[in-house]
Amino acid sequence: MMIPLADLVTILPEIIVVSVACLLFVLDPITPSNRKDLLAWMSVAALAVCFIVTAGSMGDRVSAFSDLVVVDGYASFWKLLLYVVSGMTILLSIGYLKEERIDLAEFYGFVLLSLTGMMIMVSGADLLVIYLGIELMSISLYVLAGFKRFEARSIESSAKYFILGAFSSGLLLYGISLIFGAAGSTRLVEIAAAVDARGLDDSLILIALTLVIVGFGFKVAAVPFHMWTPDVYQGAPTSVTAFMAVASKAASFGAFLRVMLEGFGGMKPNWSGLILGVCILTLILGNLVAIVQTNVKRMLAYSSIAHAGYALIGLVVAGWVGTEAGVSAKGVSSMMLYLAVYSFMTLGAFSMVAILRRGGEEGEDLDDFTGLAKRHKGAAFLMLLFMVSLAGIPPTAGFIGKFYLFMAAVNAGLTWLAVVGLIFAAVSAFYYLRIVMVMYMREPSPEQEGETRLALSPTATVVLALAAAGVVIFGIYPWPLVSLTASASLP
Amino acid sequence: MSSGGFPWLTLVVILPLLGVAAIFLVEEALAKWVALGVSSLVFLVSLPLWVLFDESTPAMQFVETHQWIASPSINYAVGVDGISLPLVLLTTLLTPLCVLVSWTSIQTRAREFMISLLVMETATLGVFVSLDFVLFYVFWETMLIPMYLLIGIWGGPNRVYAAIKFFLYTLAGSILLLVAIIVLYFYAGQDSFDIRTLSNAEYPPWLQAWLFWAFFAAFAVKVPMFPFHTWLPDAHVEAPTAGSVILASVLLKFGAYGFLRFSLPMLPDATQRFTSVVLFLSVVAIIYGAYMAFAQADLKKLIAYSSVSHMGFVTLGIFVLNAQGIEGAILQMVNHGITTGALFLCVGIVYERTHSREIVDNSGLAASMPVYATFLVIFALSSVGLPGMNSFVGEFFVLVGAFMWNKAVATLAALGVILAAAYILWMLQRVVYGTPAQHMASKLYDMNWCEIGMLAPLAFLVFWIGLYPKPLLDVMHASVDHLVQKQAKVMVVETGPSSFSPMPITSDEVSPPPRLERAGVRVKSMEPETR
Amino acid sequence: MLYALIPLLPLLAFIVLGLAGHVLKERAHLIAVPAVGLSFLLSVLAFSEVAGGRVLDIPLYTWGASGDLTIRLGLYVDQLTAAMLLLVTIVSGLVHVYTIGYMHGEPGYARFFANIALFTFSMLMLVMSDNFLQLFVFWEAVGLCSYLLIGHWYERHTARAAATKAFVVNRVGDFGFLLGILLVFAVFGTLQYQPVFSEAASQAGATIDLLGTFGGGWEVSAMTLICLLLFVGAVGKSAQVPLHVWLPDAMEGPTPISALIHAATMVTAGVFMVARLAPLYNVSPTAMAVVAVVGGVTMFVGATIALTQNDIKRVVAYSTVSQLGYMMMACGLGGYVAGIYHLLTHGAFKALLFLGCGSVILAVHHEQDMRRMGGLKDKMPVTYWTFIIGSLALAGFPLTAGFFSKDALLLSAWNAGALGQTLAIAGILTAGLTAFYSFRLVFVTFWGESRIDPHHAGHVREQPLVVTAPLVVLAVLSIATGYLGIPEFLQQAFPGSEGAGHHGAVATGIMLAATLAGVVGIAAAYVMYVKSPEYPDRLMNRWQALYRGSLNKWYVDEAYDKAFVNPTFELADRMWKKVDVAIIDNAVNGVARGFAWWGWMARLIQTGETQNYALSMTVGAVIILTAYLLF
Amino acid sequence: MSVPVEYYMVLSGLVFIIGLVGVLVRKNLIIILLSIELMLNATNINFVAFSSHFGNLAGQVFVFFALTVAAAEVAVGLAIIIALYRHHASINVDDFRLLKW
Amino acid sequence: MATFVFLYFAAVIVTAASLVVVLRNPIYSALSLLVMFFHVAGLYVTLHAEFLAAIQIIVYAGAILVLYLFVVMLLNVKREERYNQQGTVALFLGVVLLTEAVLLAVSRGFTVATPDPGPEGAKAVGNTESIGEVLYSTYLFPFEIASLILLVAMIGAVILSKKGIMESK
Repeated sequence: MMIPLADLVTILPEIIVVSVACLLFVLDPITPSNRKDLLAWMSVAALAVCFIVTAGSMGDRVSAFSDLVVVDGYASFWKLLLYVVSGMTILLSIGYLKEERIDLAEFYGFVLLSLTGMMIMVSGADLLVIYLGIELMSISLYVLAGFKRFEARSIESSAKYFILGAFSSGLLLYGISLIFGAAGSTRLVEIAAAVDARGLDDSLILIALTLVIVGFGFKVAAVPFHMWTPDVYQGAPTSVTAFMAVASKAASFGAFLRVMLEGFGGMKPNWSGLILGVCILTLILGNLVAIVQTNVKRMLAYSSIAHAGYALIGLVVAGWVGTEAGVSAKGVSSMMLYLAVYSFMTLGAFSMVAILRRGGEEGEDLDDFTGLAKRHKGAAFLMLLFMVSLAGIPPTAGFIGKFYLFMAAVNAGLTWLAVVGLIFAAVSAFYYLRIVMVMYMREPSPEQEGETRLALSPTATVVLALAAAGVVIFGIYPWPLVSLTASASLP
Repeated sequence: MSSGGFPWLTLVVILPLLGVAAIFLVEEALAKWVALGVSSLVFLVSLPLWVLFDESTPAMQFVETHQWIASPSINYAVGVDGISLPLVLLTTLLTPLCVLVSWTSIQTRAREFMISLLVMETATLGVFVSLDFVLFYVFWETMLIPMYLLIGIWGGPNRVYAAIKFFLYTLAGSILLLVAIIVLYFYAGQDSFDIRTLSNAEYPPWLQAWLFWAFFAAFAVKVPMFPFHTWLPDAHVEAPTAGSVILASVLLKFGAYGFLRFSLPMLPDATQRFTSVVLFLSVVAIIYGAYMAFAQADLKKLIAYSSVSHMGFVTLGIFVLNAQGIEGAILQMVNHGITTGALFLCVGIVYERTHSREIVDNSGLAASMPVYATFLVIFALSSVGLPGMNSFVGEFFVLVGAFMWNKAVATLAALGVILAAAYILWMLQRVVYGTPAQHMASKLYDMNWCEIGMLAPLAFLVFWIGLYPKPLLDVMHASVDHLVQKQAKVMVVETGPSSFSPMPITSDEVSPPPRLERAGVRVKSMEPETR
Repeated sequence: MLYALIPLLPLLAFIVLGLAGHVLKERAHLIAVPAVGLSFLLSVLAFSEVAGGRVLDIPLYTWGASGDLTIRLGLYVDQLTAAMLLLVTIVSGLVHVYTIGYMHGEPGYARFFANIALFTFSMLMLVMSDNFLQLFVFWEAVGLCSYLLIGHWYERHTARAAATKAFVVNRVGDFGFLLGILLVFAVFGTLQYQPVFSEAASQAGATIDLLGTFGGGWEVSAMTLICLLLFVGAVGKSAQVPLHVWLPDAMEGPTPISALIHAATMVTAGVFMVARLAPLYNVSPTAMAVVAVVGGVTMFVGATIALTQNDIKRVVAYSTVSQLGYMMMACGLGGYVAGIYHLLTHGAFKALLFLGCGSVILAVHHEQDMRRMGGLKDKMPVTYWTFIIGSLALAGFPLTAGFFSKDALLLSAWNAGALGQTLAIAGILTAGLTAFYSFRLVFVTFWGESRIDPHHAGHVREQPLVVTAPLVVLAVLSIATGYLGIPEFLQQAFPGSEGAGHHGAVATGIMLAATLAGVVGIAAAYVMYVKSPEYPDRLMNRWQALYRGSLNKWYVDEAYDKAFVNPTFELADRMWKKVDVAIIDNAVNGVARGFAWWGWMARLIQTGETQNYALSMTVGAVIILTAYLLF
Repeated sequence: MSVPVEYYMVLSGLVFIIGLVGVLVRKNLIIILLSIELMLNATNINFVAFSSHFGNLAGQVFVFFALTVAAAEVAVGLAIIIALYRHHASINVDDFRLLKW
Repeated sequence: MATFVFLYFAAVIVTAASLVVVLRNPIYSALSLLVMFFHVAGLYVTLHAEFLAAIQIIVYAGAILVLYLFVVMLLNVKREERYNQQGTVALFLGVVLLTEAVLLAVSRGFTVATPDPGPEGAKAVGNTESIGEVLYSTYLFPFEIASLILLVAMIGAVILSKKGIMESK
C-alpha cells in the first residue's frame, strides 16, 4: 500500500524529530563521553530545521492521513513555540545534566519524543490521535521526571506524576469512549456534527465532556486537577520541570482549546461557565499558595498554576456565550500570546534555578538567592526581569500577555473577570518580588558566599539570553508575536 | 506646535535610557559622572520645550505619533500641554539634583543606583508626556521597579517592608486602571487608545461612575489621598534621599496628573457627581495629614505627612472644577515638588552628617550650620505657605477656587494652613533653633558648595514662583480653560437639582451660573424687583 | 516710579546683607542704614507730593491671573500711606542707628540687619499695597520678619518658643484674613482696592448663605462677614484680645525689634488695615461695633495686666496692647483719623520707651526684672529724661503728642453714639491706669535705691551716642507730632469720616477728665512706689485674686494651652497611634496578611499524598456533574 | 436480537467506578495500577460495544491502541515502582510524601 | 439467550473487578483481574471482536498481568493495611459519580448514536482482516505513534529501573 507523499511532507517536522530521537538512542552508546554534547547540538539543529520547515509552510490548513492530522496556522504556531522551548530546554540541560551527573543522551531523546507527542497533540484532528499524542508526551515526561532516579524526590515526583497521569488518562479515555458512543466517531468534525445534532444539555455528551475537562484540566494544571503540579515540579530535575511547565502546558492548552472549540464548539453554554469557575479557582489558589512557599521551584510551580488560570481566561472568552466569532478568536489568540510569553519568562526563571548551585545541589531555596545581586549582577538582573515579567509589569512581555487577555475578557463582557485576574496579579507581585528582594536587599551570610555559585555554562547563558530577549523584546515590540497569534487563531 | 518636527520629547524621554547604556559601559566610579551629565543634558534639552511652547492653544504640542501595535491600535504618541509641561520640567530639574545628593551618600552599588535613577526619570517623563493610554500605563507601572529597588536597596533599616508596601499598594491601586482603560477603549469604539480621542468620546453616566472609581483607586493611592496614604510615610522614611525626593516631587504628582488628564476630561458626568466625595477626602487629608505631622519625631515622616496635607490641596483644587482651583492645583503640584523635594534634600544633607533623622538628634543646627539653617528655614516656610513664596500661590488659588465652590470646604482647608504653620514651625524651633544635640556636635559642618548648588536653584524657584507666578500660570491657561469648559458644558446639561450636584442649578439656565451665584453670594440689588 | 525705590532700597540692602553678610560682619550697618535713610528721604518727598491732596498710584507688574481673577501688584500712596511711610522709615531708621550700638559685638549682627531691612521692606510694601493680595503677602512677610527677629537669640528656649507662638497665633488671625480676601473676591470679583472701594456701598445688601452647604438658610450680610473676617487678621496682627498673647512673649526678641516691630509699626498694621479698608467697614455697622468693642476690651485688659508686671519690657508690651486697643476702638467708632493719629504718636513715644528700656537693659547687663533695678536716673540722665518724656506722652500728659492724639481719640469716640460714649468712659479710666503703670515703671526703675546685682552695679553708665541719639530724636518727636497738623493731613484720606474737631464743652470735659485721670494715675504711682513702698504689698494682699489674675495675665495663656495647644498635640499623637497606625495602616497590612493566611490554609490541601490528589480530581468531576445536574 | 448497548454501558460504568474507587482507596501501588487497568478495560468494553452497535471498526481500533498504551504504561509504571522500592523499601503510596505543601 | 450470556459475563466481570480492589493480597488481586480479563475477552467474542478478544488474552493476560505478578513476587511486600483514610469518602464519591451519571441520563434522556450505514459499517464487523486493513491505511499514523509509545516505554523502563547506569559515573 502507498502512503501519499503529501502526507509525509505534512508531518515532515515530526519525522525529523523522531528520526533524530531514534538516532540519539542509537548513537549514544557509540559516542565517546566527552563528545556527547554533539548529540545535544544535533537535537538543537534538528529543531532549527523543523522551525524553518514549519515556519516556511505556515499558512493554509492541510489535512493528512485520512484527516486524522491537520496542520493549520494554529498547530504551526504551537509547534514553533514548542521547538523554541524544547531547544532551550536542551541547551539548558547540556550543562545542567553534567552538574546533576545524569548526562545521558537519552535525555535529549526523551525530550524530542515528548516533543513529538506534543506536536501530535496540537495537530490532531481525531481524539485518538490526540490521546496517543498525550500518552507519548506523558510517558516520556514520566521518565524524564524520574531521570534523577538515585534521588528519592525525583523518583517520587515521577511516581506521583505517573499514577495521577495514568488515572487522568483513564478518565479522559472513558470520556472519549462515551463521545464515541454519542458521535459514532472520534473525529473532531464528526463530534461537532453530533453536538450540533444533539443540541445542548445532552446527557451522554455532558458526562463525556466532564471527563474530558478533567483529563485536560489535569494536563494544564487547572484547579482542582492541579495537585500533582507542585510536587512533580519540585521533585523533577529542573530542566525537566521547565520543560513540563512550559512545553507540556502549552501543548496541552493547544489541544484542549482545539478539542473544546472544534469538537464541542456547538455547546459552549455547557462548558464556558464551568471553565470560568475553574479559571477563577486556579487564579486564586495558585497565587495564594505561592505566597507562602519558600522553595523557589515549588513557588514557580504554583505560579505556573496561576498562569494556567490566566491562560484559561482566553478559553473562557473563546467559549463565552453571546460573543461574536471575532471576539472568540481574540480569546484564543490572546491565550496563545499569553502562553508564548509565559514560556519565555518561566523558562528563564527555571533556568536560573537550574544554574544556581549550593554545594553539590540545586540552589532552589529562597535563601539561596540571598544577595545574588552582589555576587552575580547580571544573573540577578535577569531574574529580576523574569520576575517582573511574571508579575505582569510593563515594559516586559508579561504585561503584554496579560493586557491582551484582559482586552479579550473585557471585549467579551467579562470585565469583572479581568478585575479578578488583575487583583491576583497584584497578589502575585508579592511573591515574585520577594525573590527580587532577597537577591537585592538581603546580605548573604558568609557560609552562603562560599557555598552558592552559578553553574553558568555557555549554553545556559544562551538560554538565559534568549529568554530575557523574549521577555524584553516582546514587551517592547510585541507586534510580530501579536500578529502571528492573531493570524493563527483558531475559529 | 512650533516644534519644527524635531523630536524634543522623544529625546527627553530616551536620553536617560542612553545614559543607562553608557553607565553599563563605564567603570563604577564614573557612573555618577555619567548620570549627572546625562540628567543635566536632559534638563537642558527640556528647556526648549518651555521656550517653544505656544501658550495660546489647549492642543497638545510637540506631538509625535508612531505606530507601536497595529491591532488594537496602540501608538507611541507623546506631546505636552500646559498641564504636563510644568511637571516635565520639574522632573528634569530634580533628577540632576538627585544625582548630586547621592554623590557621596551612595557608597554601595553606585552603578545600579544611577541606573535606577535614570530609568526612573524616563518612566516619569513618559507618564507625563504619553498621549496614548496604554503607553501611559506602561510608563506608570514601569516606574514601580526602579523605585522599589531604590527604596529596598539603598534605604533605611526597615527598607524592605517599606519597599514592598510601596510596590504592592501602588500596584494594587492601578489594577483597576488597566481594566478601566480597556473598558474605555471598547466603549469609545474607535480603535484608539489615544487620550485625545478617548477624551472626546462620550460615555454613558453609569459607566462613567464605575470608571471614575476605577481611576480613583489608582490615582488616589498615588496622590496619596486619605485614607490610602499609609504607604507614604514608610516609603519616605526608608527611601534614600534621592528616592524621597523623586517620590515626593514627581511620583506623588502622577495621581493628581491622572485626575486632570483622565478623570476630568473623560468622565465629566461622574466627576460632577462624585466631586463632593473627593473634596471631602481632600479636606480630611489636609487636616488629618497636618495632625499626623504633629505627632512625628522623625523628620522625614513629618515631611511625609505634610505631603499628605499638601497634596490634599491639590486634589481639592482639581475637584472644585474651576480655573482657579485647577491652576492652583497644578501650581501646588509644582510647588510641592520644589519645596518638599528641597526639604528632603535638606534632611538628606543633615542625615549624611548625623546619620539620624530623629529631630532630637538633629536639633540646634543654626549654630553649627548657619547656611544650612537658612535654606531649611526658607523651604520650611515655603511649605507653610508663606506668601511671597511658591506654595502660597498654589494654595491661594486653590482656596479661591474652593471658595467659589463651597465656603465650608475652603474654610476647613484654610484651617490646614494654620496647622501647617504650627507643625512646621515647631519642627524649625527644634531643628534649627533648638539646643544643639551634644552627641552630634562633632559631626556637624556646614554645607559645601555642591550642596549649596543643589538647593540654590530650588530656593530661587521658591521665590520666583512666589513673587512672579504669571509665566507659569500663563502656560496653563489655555489647557485649563479647555478642561473647565468641558465641565461647564456638563454642568449645563445636567438638569434638575440632583443630590450630588454641587449647587442648585435651575433648569432654565442656559449658561453657567454667574460667578457670584456660584460663590453662593446673592446680591439683592441685582435681583429684579418683581418675581 | 521713583517711589518704588522706597521699599526697594531696604530690599536691596536685605539681599546684599543676606548674601554677603558673612563677609560684611560688623560693617553690615554701612549698607542698611543708608538704604533706610534714602527711603526716608524719598518718603518725605512722597509725603510732600500727596500733602496737596494728590494720590499716587504706581502699577508694578501683573502677579498672576487665573480664570476671572487677575492680580496686579502696585503701589498706592495716599495721605494715610504717606504718614505711615514716614512713621516706618523714621522709626526704622532710628532703630537701625540704635542697633549699631545695641547689637555691637553680637555674632548675628549682619543677620540682624538683614532681617530688619527685610522687615522695613515688607512693612513699606504693606502700607503701599493697592490690593488685598499684596496686603496679605506683606502682612505675612512682616510676620515672618517678626518671627525671625523674635527668635534672633534662638539659643534661648524662651525666644524660640515665643517666635513660634507669635507666628502661629498670627496664623490664626491670618486664617480669617485669608477667608475675608476670598470672600472679597467672591463678592466683588477683584482684589484691587479701588474697584472694591467704589463698589462697596452698592454691595451693602449682598447676603451670603452660611449654612448653604448643609441645606440650611442663614443669610448673613456679605459685607459684615468680609469685614469681620478681615478683622480677625487684624486681631492677630495688632494683638487684640483674644489673640494678644503673642505680643508680650515677643519681647524675647532684641529690644530694637520690640521698638520697631512690636510697638511702632508691625503691630499697628491691623489698625492700619481697618483704616485702609474704611470704605468697607463703613458699610457694615455691625462689623464696626465689633471692632470697637474688641478694641475697647483690649485697651482695658492690656492696661490691667500692665499694672502688675515686673519685667520692664512686658510692662511696655502690655501698654502697647492697651494702646492698640485704643486705636482699634477709635477706628471701630469711625474715628479713623484719631485712630491713625494716635497710631503715629504712639509709634514715636512707644519706640522711645522701648529703646529707653533697651538702654537700661544694656546698662544692667541684660537684666529685665525691674525689681533688680532702681536709682538709675543719675547714672543715665539722657535715658532717664527721654524716658520721662515718653512716659508722659503715654500717660497723655498735656502738651505731649500723646495728649493730643488720645484726646482726639476719646472725643471722636464720645461722638459716636451710646457705644462710643461707654467706650470713651472706659478709655478715660484706662488712661488713669496707663498713667499709673507707666510711672510705676519710671519710679521703680529710675528712682529709689539701687537693687542692681552688685557684680554689675559698678559698670552701670550712660550708653554711647548711637544709642542715645535716637532716644533724643524720638523724644522730640513724641512732643512734636502733636503740633504738626497731622489730623488735618490725614483727614484728606478719609473724606467721609468725621474729623476730630473740638466741640465746645464736651471736648473740654473729655480733655479735663482724661488729664485728671492721668494725673491721678501718676500721683498714685508716686504714692505707692516712692512715698510708701509698703503700700503695694498691702493692696496685693487685700485683692489677692485680682492681683494674681493680673500678674498671670488673666491666665489666658494657660487657658489656650489647655484648650488648644495641649489637646492638639495629644490628639495628634493619639490619632497617629490609634487611627493611622492601628486602624488605617493595620487594615492595609491586614489585607496582605489575609492573603498570606489564606495561602497558609490553602497550602494544607497539598498533603503530599498522591491519592488525595486523585480524590481532588474526582471531587472536581463530581462538582462538574452536580453542576450539570442542577443547571 | 442483540443485547442493548446500554447494558454494556452500565457494565462498563460499574467497572470504571470500581477501578476509580480502587485507585482512591488502596494503599498498595500495584493494586492501584491494577485498578487503573480496570478503568481502561471499562473503556474498552464501551468501545467494543459501541463499535458493534454502530457496525464500524473505529471503536475496535481505538481499543487496539488503548491496549498498546496500557502495556506501555505498565512497563514504565512498574519500572517506577521498582525504583521507588529501592528508595523506600515499600510500595505503599503513603510512604512517599517528601514533596508536599 | 444473548442477554443471559451477557449477564453471566457481566456478573463475573463486576465481581472479579470488585475483588481486585477488595482483596488484601496483590497476587489474589492480580489473579482475579486475570479472571476478569478472560471474561472481557468473552464479551468481545459475543460482540464479534474476535481479534480484540485474542489480543486481550495474549497481551493483557499473557504479558501485562504476568509482568505484574513478576513485580509482585520480586518486591515481596509485606502485608499491610488495605485502605487508606480517605476510603469512605472515595467510595462515597464513586457512588455519587455513578448516581449522578445515571440521574443525568434519566433526567435528560439518553441516546446513543444510531448505527452508521456507511461503507465501513457495511463490512463484517470483527473481521480480523478488515481490522488489519484499516490499521495500515486509515490508522497508519496512530499506529506509528503507538510504536513510538512503546519505544519510549521500553527505553524508559530501562532507564528508570536498571541499576548502575548513572551511578557508575
